Amino acid sequence: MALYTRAGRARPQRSGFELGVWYLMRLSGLALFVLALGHFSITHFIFDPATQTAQWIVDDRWGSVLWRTVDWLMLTMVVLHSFMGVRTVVQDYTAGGARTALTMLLYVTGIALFLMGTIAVMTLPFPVK
Amino acid sequence: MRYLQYRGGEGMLAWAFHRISGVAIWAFVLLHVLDIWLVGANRGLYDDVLKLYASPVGRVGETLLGAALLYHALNGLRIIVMDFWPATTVFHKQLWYASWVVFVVVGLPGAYIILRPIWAGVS
Amino acid sequence: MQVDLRILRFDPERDAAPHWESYRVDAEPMDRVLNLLISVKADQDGTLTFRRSCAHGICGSDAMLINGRNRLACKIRVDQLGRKITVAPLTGLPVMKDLVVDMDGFLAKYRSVMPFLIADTPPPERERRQSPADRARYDDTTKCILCAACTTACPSFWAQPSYVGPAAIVNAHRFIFDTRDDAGDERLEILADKDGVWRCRTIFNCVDACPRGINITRAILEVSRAVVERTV
Amino acid sequence: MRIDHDALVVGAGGAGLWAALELARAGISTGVLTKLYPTRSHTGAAQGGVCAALGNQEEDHWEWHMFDTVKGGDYLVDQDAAEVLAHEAIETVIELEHMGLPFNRTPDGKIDQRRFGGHTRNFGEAPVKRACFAADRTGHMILQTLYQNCIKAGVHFYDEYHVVDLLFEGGEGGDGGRAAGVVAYRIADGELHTFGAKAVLLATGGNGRMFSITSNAHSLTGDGMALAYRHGIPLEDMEFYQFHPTGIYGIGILLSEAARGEGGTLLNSEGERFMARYAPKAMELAPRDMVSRAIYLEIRDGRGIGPKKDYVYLDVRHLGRAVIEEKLPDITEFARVYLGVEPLTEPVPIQPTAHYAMGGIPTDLRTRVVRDEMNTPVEGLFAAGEAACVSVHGANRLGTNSLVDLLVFGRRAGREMTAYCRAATLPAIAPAVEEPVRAELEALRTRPDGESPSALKDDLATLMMDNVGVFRTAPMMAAAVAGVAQIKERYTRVRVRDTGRVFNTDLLEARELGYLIDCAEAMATSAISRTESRGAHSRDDFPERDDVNFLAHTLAYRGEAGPSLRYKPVTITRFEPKPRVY
Ligand SMILES: Cc1cc2nc3c(=O)[nH]c(=O)nc-3n(C[C@H](O)[C@H](O)[C@H](O)COP(=O)(O)OP(=O)(O)OC[C@H]3O[C@@H](n4cnc5c(N)ncnc54)[C@H](O)[C@@H]3O)c2cc1C
Ligand code: HEM
Ligand code: SF4
Ligand code: F3S
Ligand code: FES
Repeated sequence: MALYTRAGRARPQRSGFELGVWYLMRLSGLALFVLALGHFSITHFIFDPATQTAQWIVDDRWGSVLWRTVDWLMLTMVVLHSFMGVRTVVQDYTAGGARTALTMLLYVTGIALFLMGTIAVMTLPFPVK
Repeated sequence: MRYLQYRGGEGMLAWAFHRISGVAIWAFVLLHVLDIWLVGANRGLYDDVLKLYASPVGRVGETLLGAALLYHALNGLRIIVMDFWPATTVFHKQLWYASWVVFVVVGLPGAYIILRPIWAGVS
Repeated sequence: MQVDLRILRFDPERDAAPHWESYRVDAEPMDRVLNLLISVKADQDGTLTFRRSCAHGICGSDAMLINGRNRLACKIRVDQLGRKITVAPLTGLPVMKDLVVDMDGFLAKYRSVMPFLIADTPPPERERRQSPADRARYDDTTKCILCAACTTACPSFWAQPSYVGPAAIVNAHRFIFDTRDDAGDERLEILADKDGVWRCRTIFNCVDACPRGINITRAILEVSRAVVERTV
Repeated sequence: MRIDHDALVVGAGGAGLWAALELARAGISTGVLTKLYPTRSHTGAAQGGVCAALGNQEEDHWEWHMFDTVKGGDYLVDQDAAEVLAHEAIETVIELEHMGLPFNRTPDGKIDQRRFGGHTRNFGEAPVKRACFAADRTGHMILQTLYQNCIKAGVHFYDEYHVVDLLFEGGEGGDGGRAAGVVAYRIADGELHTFGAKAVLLATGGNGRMFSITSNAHSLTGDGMALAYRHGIPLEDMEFYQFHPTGIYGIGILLSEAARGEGGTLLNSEGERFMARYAPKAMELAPRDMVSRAIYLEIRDGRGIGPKKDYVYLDVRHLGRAVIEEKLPDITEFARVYLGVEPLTEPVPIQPTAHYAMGGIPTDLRTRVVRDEMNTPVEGLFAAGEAACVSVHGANRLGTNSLVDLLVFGRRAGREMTAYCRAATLPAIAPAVEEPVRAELEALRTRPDGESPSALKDDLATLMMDNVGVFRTAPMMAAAVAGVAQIKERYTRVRVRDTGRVFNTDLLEARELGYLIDCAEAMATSAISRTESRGAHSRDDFPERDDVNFLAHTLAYRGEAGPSLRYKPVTITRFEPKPRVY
């Protein structure tokens, strides 16, 4: 691809990263519309928070592969969406070194959180019925 | 801050709430993944945390969280609609009002369900 | 009627920082803020400085922050504002003096999107044909008078002055969707940059501020969509 | 600071920008100096359209356009210039389209055209669709398109540089000197800069701010005309000043003739289409001088509207929402914003408004400034646009013909200057040539006591509006001549209140007032000496046109005791003067 436009202006390096983030925010937002709102409704309207003990989660909710998958999907989406969202906020209000540092910190936290969540959802043994 | 002098309209409020709610939910997600981690790591501690969530203060907090989530989700949808059908920007205010209508219609019963145990003394 | 006019004044040769000054001015309801400024300058304080030329909303000289919103002083009437009127320079551009801001950065952004027709084919003997429908496609964005009211009303621009801003995108839109132009792709590339269209958060302050009634956000989103469509 | 270019363009309206574009494309080092950002120039305010005999809608020929221009100008037009205008209008409009101008389109994709006052088919038979337009922001689109193309061509702009003097080598401009550059005041910091160049173009626009009711921008203060005048160059035909019939009542903001072109009508207090009495064939689309006079006569005969019975109505209600909103959106908005009137349902109060200077710096067909009745050029000095007088408008300009003038002669100026620059050498500029103006400006800036320039300016504007307006008589104009002389004297004592250097608009406004006074002086004196009625110059005491004595251009030269006048013959090629009826 030509490095200059026909008007003689240097063409920007096309990375597509921001486009990716933009698209991702929309797609994950749509997914979360179902997943997060669904999750919140189930945990608050169908059941009551008080009844959702660790035992119940392990035995009932995560007793099914389907629910583990749904929860993991939600985890993925929410981590992607919210960390990329906060990245936007950080990039808006910071500049220079602080921006790089905070963004890196955010990525690291995001990955750590994603791993923790994955371990929590995926590694518990299924209950023996 | 001179920026605070600007009297933005619906669009600016919609964005400010969206941003605030987004960051708030993000903060909660941090917490929530940590507590879910406890289900595998330390069940006793998890159940203690759960009591906090189910307490009256916790319930008010959860209601606020729900409100933030609902607003953010509805406004997020509004943004996505405009992104993919730019002609709808003409109605951006109406879309915002509509999202508030849904917010109230869905949110009020929801809040009632979450908060009822406080005075019903269920927990 | 009498109007209380507060103006954020700044004279770089005298003041360390901007400060508010109050003036009482006689005004008719149909007067515009520009009339008030001119009357203050004529009768009360000749050092009051602002840009103006056409006095009817067509040259874009006198965009300023009036009662908390960006307006053209020559297009907003006293009866739309009430008896208390505050006037300050546009937010986010360097203030040169009183209500005059430095527009160079703003215009540099305008120039960065290649705001001119680029056609690869040699021009025909007569006019290039364009159907009324194709012409209508970009009509709205041809109205821009480069007053900067939109860009300086945008919180995303305040946060990151590197944002190319709504005005530049409007002017890119005007060419991207012109069937006679062949450089739409290159403009889309420029605007796909991190300081391009993605910085728009659909806040609509720009639309509210635009004295030409351009649906700026729509134009921006049409450009974003075009960027998405050519990539995805 | 000293800056050199091959060519300098003063003014970035339509005329200046096109000239700069030609120069830049030819590779001539060019600087454009403008006291406003280029897109703030008043060309952007032009609404209605730009005429060119494209024949896209109905049969049309440039000869017809030429005839209409000559007749519209009451035969004071130089016909060789009108021929150039009408002929080259076609290629310039096409070229503008190629540059990207978004003209409205016909269903088959050609440039759309509409009717405009005084433009007819077959030498006056019936109105013809000749005005090419982009909604009612044609001037805006021309200005933007030319600016865009200047950016593309890499034109060097000096934005917000106020030109305060012209430089000549080997004598004044009026006595055989050669243009050598300009002195400009940088508004941002009050620095004076000396610009040297082989060729200088004056494209500074009009001077309508000498009237109290005007469609003109605050910046239209006749700077270029006054500067040339101060250097011994005459001003041509200054008595011919156009009053546009449809200014917004009380403010003067223009409602374009396009409103009438699309079918809008004028009504008096009896609801009558009074134009039937004055121009039965052309009705509302008669030339502007006639329509303005008709409005004044209606008002004088007590058929005006309103508490003071001093306006009439422009009515577009019958055109329907579609036409009003699609083809006349801007002027509809003006009525809403500035009058609080809804044109869809209410008629709009209007009154004639000072609009356009037919006269200006005399030039020949090649845009070279000329200094006498033999058309002797001032070497290196060029002029185009409203500041110039080639004369294509004669005694009255037809609607749209100003934009055509800018385009055709702006382009010619660019080409002419290119050729000139290739042959000429850079003139020598003595050091410290800017000292006289520096002293003038410093005196103005630091004078400890005196009169306020804004009050003086109001006095001038009222004086001119009342006495050198649509109708003129000897006593009125005598009052104007005396009044201007008085104001000129008071001007020597005005005091600027802002003594700073940064963005001192107070100082510049005072400076501009000086230019207006010069133009007013030339206008009043030229007017009182023309004892006939012709085009926009309409006298109660001399109601007839006098081709025996006054088929001639006025040249006003500056003098210590007031202007002295000379006359120059009109060039007549194809059309012998005839009575002007519509
Ligand atoms: C409201 C309105 C509507 C009109 N509608 C039409 C129409 O429909 N059709 C038509 O044909 N004509 C129309 N006209 C007339 C036409 O628009 C003008 O005559 C024309 O635009 C003048 O252009 P110009 O290039 O000569 O000068 P302008 O566009 O006035 O530009 C003058 C330039 O000179 C610069 N300048 C002035 N003084 C100095 C100085 N001292 N130093 C540096 N720079 C200086 C200014 O900054 C500016 O850039 C209309 C006029 C008005 C007022
Ligand atoms: C439930 C459905 C959701 C939808 C439809 C949605 C939609 C969106 C959209 C479209 C944006 C982009 C806004 C813009 O670029 O202007 C966004 C931003 C954001 N979202 Fe969500 N979102 C949802 C849930 C969430 C959740 C659960 C979180 C947090 C965990 C979250 C956190 C954020 C954050 C922090 C931002 C950035 C805010 C900003 O840039 O101003 N969102 N959301
Ligand atoms: S888009 Fe509107 S607000 Fe922005 S610069 Fe153009 S005219 Fe001004
Ligand atoms: S205000 Fe700014 S965020 Fe977008 S919608 Fe307008 S550019
Ligand atoms: S003075 Fe021209 S836009 Fe206000």
